[in-house]
Amino acid sequence: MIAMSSRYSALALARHALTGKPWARAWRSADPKPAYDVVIIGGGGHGLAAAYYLAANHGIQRVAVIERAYIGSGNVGRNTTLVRSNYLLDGNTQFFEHSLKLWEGLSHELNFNVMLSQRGQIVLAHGPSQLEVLARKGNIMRLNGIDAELLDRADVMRLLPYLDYSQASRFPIHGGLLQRRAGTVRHDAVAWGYARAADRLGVDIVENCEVTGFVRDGDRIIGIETNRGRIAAGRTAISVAGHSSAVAAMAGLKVPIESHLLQAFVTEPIKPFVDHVISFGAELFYISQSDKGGLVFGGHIDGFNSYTQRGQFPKVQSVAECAVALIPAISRLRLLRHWAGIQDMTPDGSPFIGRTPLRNLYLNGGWCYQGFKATPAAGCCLAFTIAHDAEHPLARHLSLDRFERGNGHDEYGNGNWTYRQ
Amino acid sequence: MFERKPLLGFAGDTLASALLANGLTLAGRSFKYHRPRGFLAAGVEEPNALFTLGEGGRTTPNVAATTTELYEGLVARRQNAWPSVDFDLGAAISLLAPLLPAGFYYKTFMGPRRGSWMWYEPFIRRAAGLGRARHERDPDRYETRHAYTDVLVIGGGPAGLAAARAAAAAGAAVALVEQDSALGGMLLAAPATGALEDWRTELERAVRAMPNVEVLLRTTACGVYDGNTVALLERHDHERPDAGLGKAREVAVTMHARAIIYATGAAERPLVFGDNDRPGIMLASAAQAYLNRYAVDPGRRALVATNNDGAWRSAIDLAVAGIAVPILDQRQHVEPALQDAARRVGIDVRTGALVTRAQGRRAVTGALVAHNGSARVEHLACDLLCMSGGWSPTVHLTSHTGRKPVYRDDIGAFVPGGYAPGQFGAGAVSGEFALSAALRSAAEAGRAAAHYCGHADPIGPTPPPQVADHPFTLEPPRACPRGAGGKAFVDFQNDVTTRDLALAHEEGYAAIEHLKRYTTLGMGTDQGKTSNLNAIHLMAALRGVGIAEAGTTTFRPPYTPVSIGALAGRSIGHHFRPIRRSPLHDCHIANGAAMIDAGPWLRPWYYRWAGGDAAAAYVNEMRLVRSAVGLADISSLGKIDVQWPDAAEFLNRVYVNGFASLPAGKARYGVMLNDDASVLDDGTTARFGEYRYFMTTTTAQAAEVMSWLEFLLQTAWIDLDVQVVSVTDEWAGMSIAGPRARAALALALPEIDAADAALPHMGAREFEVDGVPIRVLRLSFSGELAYELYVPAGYAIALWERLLERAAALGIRPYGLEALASLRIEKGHVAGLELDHRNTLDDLGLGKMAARDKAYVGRELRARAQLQAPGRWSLVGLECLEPSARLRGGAILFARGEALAGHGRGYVTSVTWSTELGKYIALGLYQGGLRHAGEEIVCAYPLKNEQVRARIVSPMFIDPNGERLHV
Amino acid sequence: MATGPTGNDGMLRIPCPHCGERDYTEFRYGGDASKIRPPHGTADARAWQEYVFLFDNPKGAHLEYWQHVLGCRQWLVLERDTATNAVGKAHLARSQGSP
Amino acid sequence: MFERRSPLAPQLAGGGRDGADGRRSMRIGEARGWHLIQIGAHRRSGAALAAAVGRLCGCALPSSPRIVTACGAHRLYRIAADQYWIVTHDAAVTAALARAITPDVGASTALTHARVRLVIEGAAATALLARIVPIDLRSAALPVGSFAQTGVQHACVLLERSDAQRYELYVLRTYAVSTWEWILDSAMPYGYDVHVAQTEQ
Ligand SMILES: Cc1cc2nc3c(=O)[nH]c(=O)nc-3n(C[C@H](O)[C@H](O)[C@H](O)COP(=O)(O)OP(=O)(O)OC[C@H]3O[C@@H](n4cnc5c(N)ncnc54)[C@H](O)[C@@H]3O)c2cc1C
Ligand SMILES: NC(=O)c1ccc[n+]([C@@H]2O[C@H](COP(=O)([O-])OP(=O)(O)OC[C@H]3O[C@@H](n4cnc5c(N)ncnc54)[C@H](O)[C@@H]3O)[C@@H](O)[C@H]2O)c1
Ligand SMILES: Cc1cc2nc3c(=O)[nH]c(=O)nc-3n(C[C@H](O)[C@H](O)[C@H](O)COP(=O)(O)O)c2cc1C
Ligand SMILES: [Zn+2]
Repeated sequence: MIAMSSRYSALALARHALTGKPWARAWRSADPKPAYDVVIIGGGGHGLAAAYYLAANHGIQRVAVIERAYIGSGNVGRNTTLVRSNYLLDGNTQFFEHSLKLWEGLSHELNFNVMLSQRGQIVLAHGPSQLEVLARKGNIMRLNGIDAELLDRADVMRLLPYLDYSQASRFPIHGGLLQRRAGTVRHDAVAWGYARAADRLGVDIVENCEVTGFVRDGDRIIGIETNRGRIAAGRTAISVAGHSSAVAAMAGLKVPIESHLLQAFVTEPIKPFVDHVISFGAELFYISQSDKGGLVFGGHIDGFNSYTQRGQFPKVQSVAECAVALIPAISRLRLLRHWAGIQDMTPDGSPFIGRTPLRNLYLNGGWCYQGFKATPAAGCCLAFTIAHDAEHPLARHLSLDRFERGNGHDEYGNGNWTYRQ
Repeated sequence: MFERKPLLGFAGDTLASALLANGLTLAGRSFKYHRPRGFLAAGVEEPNALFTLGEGGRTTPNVAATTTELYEGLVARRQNAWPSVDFDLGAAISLLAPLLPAGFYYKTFMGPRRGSWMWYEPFIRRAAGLGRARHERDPDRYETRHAYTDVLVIGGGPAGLAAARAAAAAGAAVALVEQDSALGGMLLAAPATGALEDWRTELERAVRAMPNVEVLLRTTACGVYDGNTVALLERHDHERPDAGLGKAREVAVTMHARAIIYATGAAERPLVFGDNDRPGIMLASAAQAYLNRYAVDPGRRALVATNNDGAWRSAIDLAVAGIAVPILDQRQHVEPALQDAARRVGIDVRTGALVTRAQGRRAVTGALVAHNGSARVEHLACDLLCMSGGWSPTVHLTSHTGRKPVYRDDIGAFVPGGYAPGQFGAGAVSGEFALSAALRSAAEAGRAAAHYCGHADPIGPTPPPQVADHPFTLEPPRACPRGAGGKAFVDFQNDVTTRDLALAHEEGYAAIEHLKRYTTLGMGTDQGKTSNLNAIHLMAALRGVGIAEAGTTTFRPPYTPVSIGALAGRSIGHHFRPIRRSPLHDCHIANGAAMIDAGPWLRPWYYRWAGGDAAAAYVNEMRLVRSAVGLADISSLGKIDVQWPDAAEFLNRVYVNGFASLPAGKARYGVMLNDDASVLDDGTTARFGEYRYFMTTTTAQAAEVMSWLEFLLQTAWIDLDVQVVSVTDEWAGMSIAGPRARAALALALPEIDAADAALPHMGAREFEVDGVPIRVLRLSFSGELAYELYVPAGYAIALWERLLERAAALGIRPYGLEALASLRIEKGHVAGLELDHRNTLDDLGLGKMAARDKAYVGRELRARAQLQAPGRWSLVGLECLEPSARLRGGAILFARGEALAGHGRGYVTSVTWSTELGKYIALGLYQGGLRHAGEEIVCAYPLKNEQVRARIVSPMFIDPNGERLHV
Repeated sequence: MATGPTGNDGMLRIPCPHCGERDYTEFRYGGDASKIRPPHGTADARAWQEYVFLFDNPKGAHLEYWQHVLGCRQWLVLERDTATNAVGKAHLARSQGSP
Repeated sequence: MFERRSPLAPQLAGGGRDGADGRRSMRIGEARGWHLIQIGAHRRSGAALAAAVGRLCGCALPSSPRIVTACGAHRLYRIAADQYWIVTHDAAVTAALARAITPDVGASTALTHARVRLVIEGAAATALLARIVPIDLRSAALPVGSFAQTGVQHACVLLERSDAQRYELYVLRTYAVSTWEWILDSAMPYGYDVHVAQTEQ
């Protein structure tokens, strides 16, 4: 799909090294045109993927991705990069497995190494009943053709010898659930890889262009207003991660979303130390090691609505406590940087992909903690929805009106959070 | 010890100065190309000289030698090289450099097959990473604490000292933090004797003498957070931390300041020219610091290359110390006074001279110098090349709360883009590079900060410094001419060169954030302290835009890396989270209980009297309860005292079932919903008096329920006069259950009339025994005749012991959580695994409880279509049909003969061996629920390749009519 | 935003009307306080849906509930700017009237 | 007779330990023999409650949310707008209050057993507390005779400063052992003696 001349390969690297021939731009820096068939708001992983799939799968190429800053400036470039398909609920299991399958072919498809590292994710259980809950999930995975292994304490000790198995540990490790195909993906590469591939198919990637409003004709959206002028659009999709409410509000829509801060952390780079993705069972905490060598970890949201994109210190401390509780040796390692992303949170923890009450306006948002792993599938489903003005079969359960019907999709069993954090 | 060889240094030395004093200039190997590297800086900005310190569990990788204070017994090793830094095979990678430009990995390692990256990745991972960490437990102690002050001054340079003094003089309480081991900042690099040093000492003495100033050395302000909250890291490595004595290695301080003064100074930048990374090439200010502060000759034959006035000071000091110094200033025009001053000390002054390339490999041996307006390239020999590309104010902290720094042309650097309320800048950080101006700004900041805290009147002005200083000028850095050869490093630690910048530009990664992410520039342990600004300058030039437009990347905490141990403090091991213990805890231990975590609680899982492990013990405990009488601790239940006239109405609103008519002396089981109709909790509430109720909640939801009730009363139903008080800690609870429960009570507590008439099923009464109130609720979770006894917690052990002792003849013994949970399964009572927020009242078979004739929380949304749909999964009982197999929690249910794939028709929630029925039984949810009663189904557990046949039955496995409750 | 009762602009230090200014970690967050809960017994499913599931989620001034769980246990209504985290005034939720 | 037990009974056996400098710069212990009742007024009963308290305790209800009202054997704390704690070592008073505070007067809840009262005193007491509570302990913010409700290790606590270097903490009973161990751990660098005060007020 990508012209030979600009293909990436070891050979191409050698050729460029020897000849000094310049590389092509990864994507053109496009100025907005007056009109497009489809405009996608938000140059994150999802928006770029949707643009790519619109062009690649549906042959729609008069497409623009409108990004207010630089592509990848949102959560796709600041998340903890976990991908997995260990999901329990009907709908989710298939959706995330579809996503993982797409990840497995993505570097080839995009001709851009997104560094999918299937190093395996282990979710820990700290007591028998927690292990039963994991077992239920593992069984569902197996029944859906997804790899899953139940681990007892001895298995976990063999795989992760550096966890705290001592008497001192507050929440002893009882066992876990392993998905070997789960792992990490290089976050920035996802944005760039999709952008480059979409660009090659004619998609305009417009950076530094902020959407400020919608152009409406009755109950139909026919374009957007931006700080670089009005752009007419046959169909428009909102895919702006933590800002879904704000952009939807420009169209007069109120959505079941709050914006919260989620922090992420990285240590100084060290030689290989943690070879899996590990999820603590006692609290929300997960850790893996980036290819560059930093231990990357994260925890819970900070716990109050905010658009500040920076976290608070108490959360830094409680996340560090989890880190040491899990891996005592990490105490000696040093935190290099921590940052935050603005994340849509929904009442049931599940996202929305689909149509909105306004015609020709589509929403992909509400991704909570899980949008990165969903990127290929979300892009794929959003593209389908835009192309067919219909929900993708894999995303039917993610409709915007599900709460009206009582169809909440609470994967984690956390319950509604109207008054609690 | 340095690499197993002893090394001598002086007090006050850093590892870097000691190594330099010992003639060691090769500090390590670079990240990617394994190039030999020396010491670039003398402080926190050091990108190269990273060492691994300590041994065993104290191994700490990636520590900058320039910030490591020497102490007796320090063990240090160089890293990222094999077999050694002096002879590093990894250096061969340099030969491949052209193949490995920035981001090369995005372009390759994709073949031959899908997933091939998994083959390459281990090599990349091993090559990446700097030092090696150990898996051993860190033996050191860390602490955290909170501190409050009026004015926090960050930085103990001249500006910080002056600001602290001014603020304190105005009456404010001041905390002054300095990351270094000494106060003085840049002045520490000035000659160790002379007027300036005298003035500094005097200022330091004056500040330290003020009673309202607290000086914290070796304390770094790592991050500034909302609310003028600053995270500080106090370090004590130099004091030989000793966990056994309680001496912490590091303390993370949460400092709550009214006002903050940033006096964080500025850091010098390198120049960018070919092979500018050779050992022996260092920042001019660093050379000056090694010379003056540490009395180490960083070289014998120096060259000073600069584009600004700052480095002239360094050159003069070097010359005065007898080190030959030509100074090469790229500017054609340099202040004549400065030139004269330099010439006076014998410096060979050359203006319009640009270093284009360094020479030497493992140490610098010289430089090629181009002269303005001439094609001539001169070669100058040296063993020390000092460079200065200008000064970057340390704007990291001021940026942490989201204020982007702004560019100032006159100093060629970014300064804070404003300050949050109550925050002020002083000295070099605000772009005041001349000492006198820095001090003026500091005095002003000090006064303003004190004023902000409500201290108005300065006691007296700070004496002005008697120091000569120069206005500061600079020429923006120039890109080194193309074709000069060598690699010109911009980011030393991550081996990012000008070629990488050009490549990023060519490929469109030209936005400053894309540049960073594509090349990893500024992402190392030094966070680009020496590289960011050069990169911005160079990229702006490539793009042909102004520097302000190019912008900076985002500064994030921590300012310098922080041990994760320090952040965790004492919240480690069993202190990770507090443990909640029942008032009966000590009894359980004495009674041989195996304890288990239940949220924050530790609860008795099973007792060793009944068996050696849970599986063996719980069935014996069940048998005891079914056949005789057992005693269980239920103190962890949430308990809420509900009082006042509107209490009945209140309860009637929060429970789905009616409570308005609950008479005094009775208890009732109730279920609460959330607004969205999901089940919040279940429990019983007893009425003890006209206006007094005693509510119990589940252990898990106790805090949630309490907050929820308060929320409703304080925000929505403020017209209701109801008081709720948590009494979970006041009352201990125990359940005495079994056919002999009444007999046991009669033996142990004859004062209590537990006759059926006095205390019928669901009866609730208060008694007093020996002056101690005891609340008795005749409720049963197990299905047997049972009483819940509540007693003020201090008497719990006495009551428990009395019950066990006096009823011993009836065979009474304690039983644990596992048996408690199993007994209720036999009775079909739902609990934690069923109440998982996804299941509705109706799913749990409790729909009938909901009153039709009154409103209750969650009623409206409960009526939503999907929640009432016929095919929902609802509560069933399951009995195992295979004698040799067991049911398992988490098994997935399928109809008989159906293909075992997908999500099935339900799942098993809770399983037990039924002592009554002699088989495994379970609760589960199944599509259509009890409409399928009697059907045989399959419980699939593919994780263990198991399929077990079971039958759907009523979840009330035993005594469906509740006869046992009424014995 | 207005300054808190302590005269500090008190970002994420919450001025509890009862206990004084405290770290936000002593509190439990309760979400948007500008929404009006339908009166008990309101038999209008639509109203409940909007109340429970829909949010303005503004970037800017926000009225929100916090409970001082480690202090006086009172639910407060706090003014905070979600774009800056700057904290304004707080009043007890049960004392009616806006801050 | 039922024996009343402190959850710290086993903990209080140990005699303390030396700090890093070989000294013991604090006493940490439990004060026993007191009673706690929480009383509250509803919207219309403020005056009646005040009257009842005046009659039985001989003092007015405190109006300050921070200053402890000490009167005779009783100490009164205003813990929320219309909620008070009365701590006394006169059990008759709590019993009388419980009787006197009928629903038209307010409500009372016995909480004697719900809390454990720890006493920390000595030169390092303030430094130790800075390690375990997040509040401002400077004497302007927490003067002698005042109190604050705050958290230790995520559990609520009422902290009273009864002297410049003396603090009393009412911690939740079920967390008491955990809190106790936490405090001793935090006190390691300073050294401490452990003591029990039977009827200390
Ligand atoms: C710290 C953190 C860790 C996470 N960890 C994981 C994880 O491990 N695994 C996982 O699966 N998920 C994770 N997530 C979630 C995941 O990152 C997000 O759900 C996902 O990236 C969201 O989709 P996106 O990539 O399209 O969003 P983004 O990258 O945020 O894209 C949205 C884009 O919209 C743009 N935009 C916003 N408003 C406008 C406007 N008005 N006009 C134009 N453009 C606009 C933004 O600038 C942004 O670039 C994490 C999130 C965070 C914050
Ligand atoms: N001539 C030049 O080119 C030039 C350039 C810049 C500065 N200066 C000189 O520098 C001096 C400026 O004084 P100043 O006080 O502003 O700066 P300074 O550099 O002397 O002091 C800043 C101090 O802050 C400390 N610090 C920085 N960040 C910290 C943190 N996060 N936590 C704790 N400590 C931290 C540093 O260790 C340092 O001691 C003047 O003497 C001025 O003349 C000269
Ligand atoms: C998986 C991952 C690994 C990261 N590793 C590093 C790192 O090694 N060094 C670093 O400085 N930043 C690292 N970052 C953080 C980024 O520098 C940056 O903070 C993050 O992308 C958020 O952007 P912002 O800080 O510009 O808002 C990493 C980020 C992610 C998502
Ligand atoms: Zn309060």
